[in-house]
Amino acid sequence: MPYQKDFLLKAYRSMKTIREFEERCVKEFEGGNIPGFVHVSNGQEAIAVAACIDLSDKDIIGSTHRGHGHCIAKGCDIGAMMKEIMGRVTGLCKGKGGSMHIADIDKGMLGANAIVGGGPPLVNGAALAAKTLGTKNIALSFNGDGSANQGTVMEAMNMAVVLQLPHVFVYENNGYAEGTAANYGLGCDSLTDRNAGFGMPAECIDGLDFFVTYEALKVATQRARDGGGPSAIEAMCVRFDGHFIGDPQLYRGTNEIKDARKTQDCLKIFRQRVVAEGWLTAATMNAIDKEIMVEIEKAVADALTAPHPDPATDLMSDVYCSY
Amino acid sequence: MPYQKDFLLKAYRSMKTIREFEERCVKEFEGGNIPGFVHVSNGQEAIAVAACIDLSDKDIIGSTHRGHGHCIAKGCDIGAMMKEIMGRVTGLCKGKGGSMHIADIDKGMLGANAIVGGGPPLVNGAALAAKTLGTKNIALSFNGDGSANQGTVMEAMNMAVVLQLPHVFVYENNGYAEGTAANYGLGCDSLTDRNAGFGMPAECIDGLDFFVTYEALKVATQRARDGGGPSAIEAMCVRFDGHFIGDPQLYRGTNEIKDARKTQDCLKIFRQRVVAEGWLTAATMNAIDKEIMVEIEKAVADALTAPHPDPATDLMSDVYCSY
Amino acid sequence: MTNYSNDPKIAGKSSLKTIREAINDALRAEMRRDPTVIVLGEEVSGGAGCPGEDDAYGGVFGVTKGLMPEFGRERVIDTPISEAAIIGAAAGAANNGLRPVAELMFFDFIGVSFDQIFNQTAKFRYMFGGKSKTPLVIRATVGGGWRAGAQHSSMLHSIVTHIAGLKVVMPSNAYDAKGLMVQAIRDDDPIIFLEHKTMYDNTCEVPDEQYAIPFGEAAFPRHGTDVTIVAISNMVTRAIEAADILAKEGISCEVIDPRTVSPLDDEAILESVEVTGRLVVVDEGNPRCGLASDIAGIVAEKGFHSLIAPIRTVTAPHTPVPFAPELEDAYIPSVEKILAAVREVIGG
Amino acid sequence: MTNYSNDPKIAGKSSLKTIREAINDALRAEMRRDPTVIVLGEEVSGGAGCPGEDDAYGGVFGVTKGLMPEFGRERVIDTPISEAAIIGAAAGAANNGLRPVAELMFFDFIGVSFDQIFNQTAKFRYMFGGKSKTPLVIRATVGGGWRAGAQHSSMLHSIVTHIAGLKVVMPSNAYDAKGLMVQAIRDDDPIIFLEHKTMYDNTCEVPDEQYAIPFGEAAFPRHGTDVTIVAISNMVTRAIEAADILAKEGISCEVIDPRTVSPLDDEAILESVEVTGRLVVVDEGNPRCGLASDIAGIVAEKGFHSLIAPIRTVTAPHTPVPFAPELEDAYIPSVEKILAAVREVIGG
Ligand SMILES: Cc1ncc(C[n+]2csc(CCOP(=O)(O)OP(=O)(O)O)c2C)c(N)n1
Ligand SMILES: Cc1ncc(C[n+]2csc(CCOP(=O)(O)OP(=O)(O)O)c2C)c(N)n1
Ligand SMILES: [Mg+2]
Ligand SMILES: [Mg+2]
Repeated sequence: MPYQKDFLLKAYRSMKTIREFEERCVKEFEGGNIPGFVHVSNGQEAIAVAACIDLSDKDIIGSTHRGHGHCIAKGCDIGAMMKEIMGRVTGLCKGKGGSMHIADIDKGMLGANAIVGGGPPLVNGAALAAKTLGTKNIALSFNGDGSANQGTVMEAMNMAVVLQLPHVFVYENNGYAEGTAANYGLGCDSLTDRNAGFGMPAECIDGLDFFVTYEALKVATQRARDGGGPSAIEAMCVRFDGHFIGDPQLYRGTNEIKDARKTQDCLKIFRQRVVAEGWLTAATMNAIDKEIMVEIEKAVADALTAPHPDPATDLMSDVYCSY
Repeated sequence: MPYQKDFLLKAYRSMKTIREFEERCVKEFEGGNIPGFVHVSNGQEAIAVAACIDLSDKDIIGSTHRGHGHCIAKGCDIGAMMKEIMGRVTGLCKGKGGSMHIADIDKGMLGANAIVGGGPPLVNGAALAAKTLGTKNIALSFNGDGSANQGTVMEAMNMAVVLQLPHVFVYENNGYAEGTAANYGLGCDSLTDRNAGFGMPAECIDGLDFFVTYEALKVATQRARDGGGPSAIEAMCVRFDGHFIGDPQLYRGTNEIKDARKTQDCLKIFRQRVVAEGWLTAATMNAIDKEIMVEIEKAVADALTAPHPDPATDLMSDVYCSY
Repeated sequence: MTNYSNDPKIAGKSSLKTIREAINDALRAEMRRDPTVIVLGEEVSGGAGCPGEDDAYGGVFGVTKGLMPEFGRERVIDTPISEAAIIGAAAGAANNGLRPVAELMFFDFIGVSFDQIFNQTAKFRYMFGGKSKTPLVIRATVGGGWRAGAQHSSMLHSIVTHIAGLKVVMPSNAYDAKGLMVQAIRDDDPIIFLEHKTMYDNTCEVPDEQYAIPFGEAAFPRHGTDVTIVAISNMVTRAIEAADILAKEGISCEVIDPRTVSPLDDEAILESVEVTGRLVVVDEGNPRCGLASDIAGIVAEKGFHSLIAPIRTVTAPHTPVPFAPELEDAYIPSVEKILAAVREVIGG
Repeated sequence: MTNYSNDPKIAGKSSLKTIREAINDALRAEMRRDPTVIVLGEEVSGGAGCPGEDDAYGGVFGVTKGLMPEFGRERVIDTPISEAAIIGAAAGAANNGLRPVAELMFFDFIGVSFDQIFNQTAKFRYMFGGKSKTPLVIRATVGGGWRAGAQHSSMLHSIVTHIAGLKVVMPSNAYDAKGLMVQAIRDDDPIIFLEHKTMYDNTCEVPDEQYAIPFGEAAFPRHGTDVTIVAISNMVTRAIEAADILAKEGISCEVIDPRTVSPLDDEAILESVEVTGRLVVVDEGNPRCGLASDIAGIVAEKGFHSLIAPIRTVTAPHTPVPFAPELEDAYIPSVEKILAAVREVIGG
């Protein structure tokens, strides 16, 4: 067996937690319990988990507007996350951030980012700190097919090469940027070829396959840790839901999502593989599923009863360390 | 003879005018007659002229902080230019722009740009107008090896491909961005490979050779005019002077400039070629030289006696069409 | 939800319209009238390159819906996520014969496009010695109330008001939105047109015909003699609400809606303060170097002798916009805060 | 050229230093003291990858000269021309254990890096519920006088002052520049440190030792009782000059240099106006939503009852910065204009 059982269990648990967390977010949003704009990442779990599973809390990730999965994969507490997403004062960011700005510095999660392309320059900074301080930590940014076209992202790629920063650029190519096709927004035929043009190793992989993604990330991460500089990995995947919760998705093909949920579900693909290989049993995974449902139920119940922030004390605090 | 004599005379006159104009700017700056920051382009004349010689006034160029050569190549009046650079009210921009913001809309010169990377997005706009209005005009941006790393430039490249804009991106790679080597600032080994990654035809050529540059530009320009979309041309060249007038250039190699002026002078290369081929005689060109010296002398003399702007009328005007 | 329009002059056919519809109206009719008007931005149509329906969004708030089916993708252009390139393309096109209406979706995205706005677009005409014009409209949503958090809820109009060369337009109702958009498109200068995202569904009577509202002319949704309240964008509704409450207490408030903050109709404000002697300025923007203190400063300089009480500004606090609803509600100036400010200046 | 320092408290060895030297001093000593302090930006050393000399520039104004030879390229980092990536790298590093001093060369370049400044750096702490700190200094040159034209001469401090989460520091002399830079580096919040490009050669006595000047504490280069003049950055010199001329005419001016505009020492200003009853604010920035009207607005609100005359602001006009020397000189507030404003408020 090429993978430790613990590793496989952790991977599965993490992916499944993301899936159920996101599906529940949709429900809670529709039930009026979550305010604001919420972007869920179900369908893309394999990439988040493959990218983060080997990282320590000192390795830094930078995320996007679609950040829940990255948080969970990086080890953020789902209870504190749900509270944050519901705007409670006991949330990860005291309710000040919300879904689009959720962060957990203690876990090396440098924040979702509601500005497309906002993250990679910052992740360069985390990588620069690691390099300057000689910590051997690495940094990793999540990007989309759409954010790839933001100037800040391209600048960050070039700078990462120039300064040989330990920064892995992960591109989750889910085929869409809101309601615009990836291959419309990207003028080039291949994002990976474009990435390679920046002077870093670049690869395009099947992001629905956890194992393929994990192996590619492992090489890139190790390269970064060994001082070999940045890499770019484009992971092809599918967005199971709308751009935001509530998106009518008129731009998608007939049955596109239904079909994808059937045949392009990274969780199903994972389960099939590990069962076929005899690495894990369905029963084991079903048991994990149950645990997760309980955890999420609890996260939601706790969040729903968690205290709200108090404008008198919370509105004006945390702007500065001192002023 | 593959080129018309008139064409060759025009090319030579234009390049030589740039050379002498720039050398004179250095003198006038040192003599205290030109205020501000001035970036001269001597050494790079072949590219400016090869790029602009076939363009009409309706074809638009966007330039950089190093814009005098592009102006002259595009047909701007050197008298009005010198006045502008000296800050006179009869200058091209009434003395409000100066060297770094010199522009001449009537000649299709959309402005120097003191913001590195500021031009290409705007040139996309000129190209978009041409495309939308069906004029068959094209647009061309000048870029540097350094500005290539500005996000705005990369965004502009992608958008030009997506919208199939008639925009030729010319990169003048003179080896330096201020005091930083091109191959330091560019993380990639080849800017042209990176440009190609954006999904447009990209080529690297000898920008010291007028004819090579002209032929490459001709293809790219024609492609744009025919609806074939953008191209990128990286023209290798040499900056004969400092980044700005007064730059001590400590970062350059011993004898680097002296040697370049001897062996990498695009004007000398042009003269040698046309004489060797029997296309033009040295005498003809020497006669042009004299005419140019007279013209520049006159431009300077006129500029030095030209009226200054009057704060009472000129400071507050031209901010808005109406307010 | 306001149903007020300010000084509407309605002749001929009209109907109840939302701000969304009013702006859509203006865009559509101008595009019909003038083939050089184009619309560009992210998802202004939506569905580009996708297997499903075209015009899937018509802008994320649906403001440009229906334009692409009528005018085609050549004039209603979906772009990559490259705001600097969007503004640049619009500005460059404006200098070369088009009248582009570019959308920034959220005005918070000026961060990634600011150079093209303030160093290029705004300065062209001046730098070129008056030899160019840049008839460009940049549309964007501003403001809080959507629980969209710190990076999607800012106002930021004060920042563009600071920039010479830009005009800044902030309608407070559907009637004005239409007339100001028509003017914006026909205007030869670059316009920042800011739509408060909580107001899209607000309705009022809007004429069917096209009409242009000149810039720099304030509207007076309420006339009064005790206190002048200057409010902008969504704050106009709240100022009116406050004024109506105070009217019942016998306090007569003049509510002034500048409609454009650059140019600003400072004469209207100064004349009103001449009568009332008291000024309250209400703005959802942040306080430091913001529009509220700008107006306060102007009056303290040019209208000082009219003043009989301290000027009061009612603004958001000096903080980013918080996510949690309670915090965001406390962040945005409320009717209560306006009432308190007016009572203070009446008292003191 | 000013030779003044404001309230310097000099003990121990000192020498006459330029602002350039004073800032270099501060950087060098802090880098020696704290290995987490790094410097990054374009040409902060210069010569990267080149055949000739290293440290060829030390910043285009020479402010960081000599740091690279002492601390190496690992801590004095030349970057590509990618301002968004520079600020991002600095902010991300600041969140992860470094104390970066990033240089923007010309503050006009906030246009291409503004998102990283205002949406990221400034908001981290708030969005993250207070769980992060971003000890980052962004240095940049501001202002006119170099005939550098519209895109290299702006002030723009009012724009960052508007942004909650940033602190904005604007020294007017070498003594303050050193102490404020030391404080900026040691401070745990993101700092915008703005150096007026005409002032680098201005000298005054500067102590050899390191000292930190707290933020939010104004200096009083002149004490007086008739008029309060608030001036910032290079305008302090001109305000002092005006005050000294007026003193001879028997008009006693208090000149206040806030030194940091965010936080602003409004108490100092209000207390002074309590005595003088008159306020003139001088700022090279543009007038609309600028620092001058900001301060005017604050005083019109909190110090109204002290005022006995209209507030006067002396600023640049609402135009871009022109290139021609005559125009630029007319653009920048002059001593004459300050004199006229003071005389006006004395008269009126
Ligand atoms: C600077 C900026 N521009 C536009 C947006 C609006 N927006 C949010 S997400 C998004 C699409 C991003 O697409 P992609 O990078 O592919 O990520 P995905 O949504 O597919 O995860 C857009 C346009 C934004 N938030 N920030
Ligand atoms: C946004 C911005 N960043 C930095 C600068 C300062 N600057 C002016 S020119 C220049 C170098 C440009 O190099 P390159 O593009 O190679 O053009 P070259 O000077 O070689 O013609 C720099 C860094 C600027 N003007 N604008
Ligand atoms: Mg996507
Ligand atoms: Mg160069």
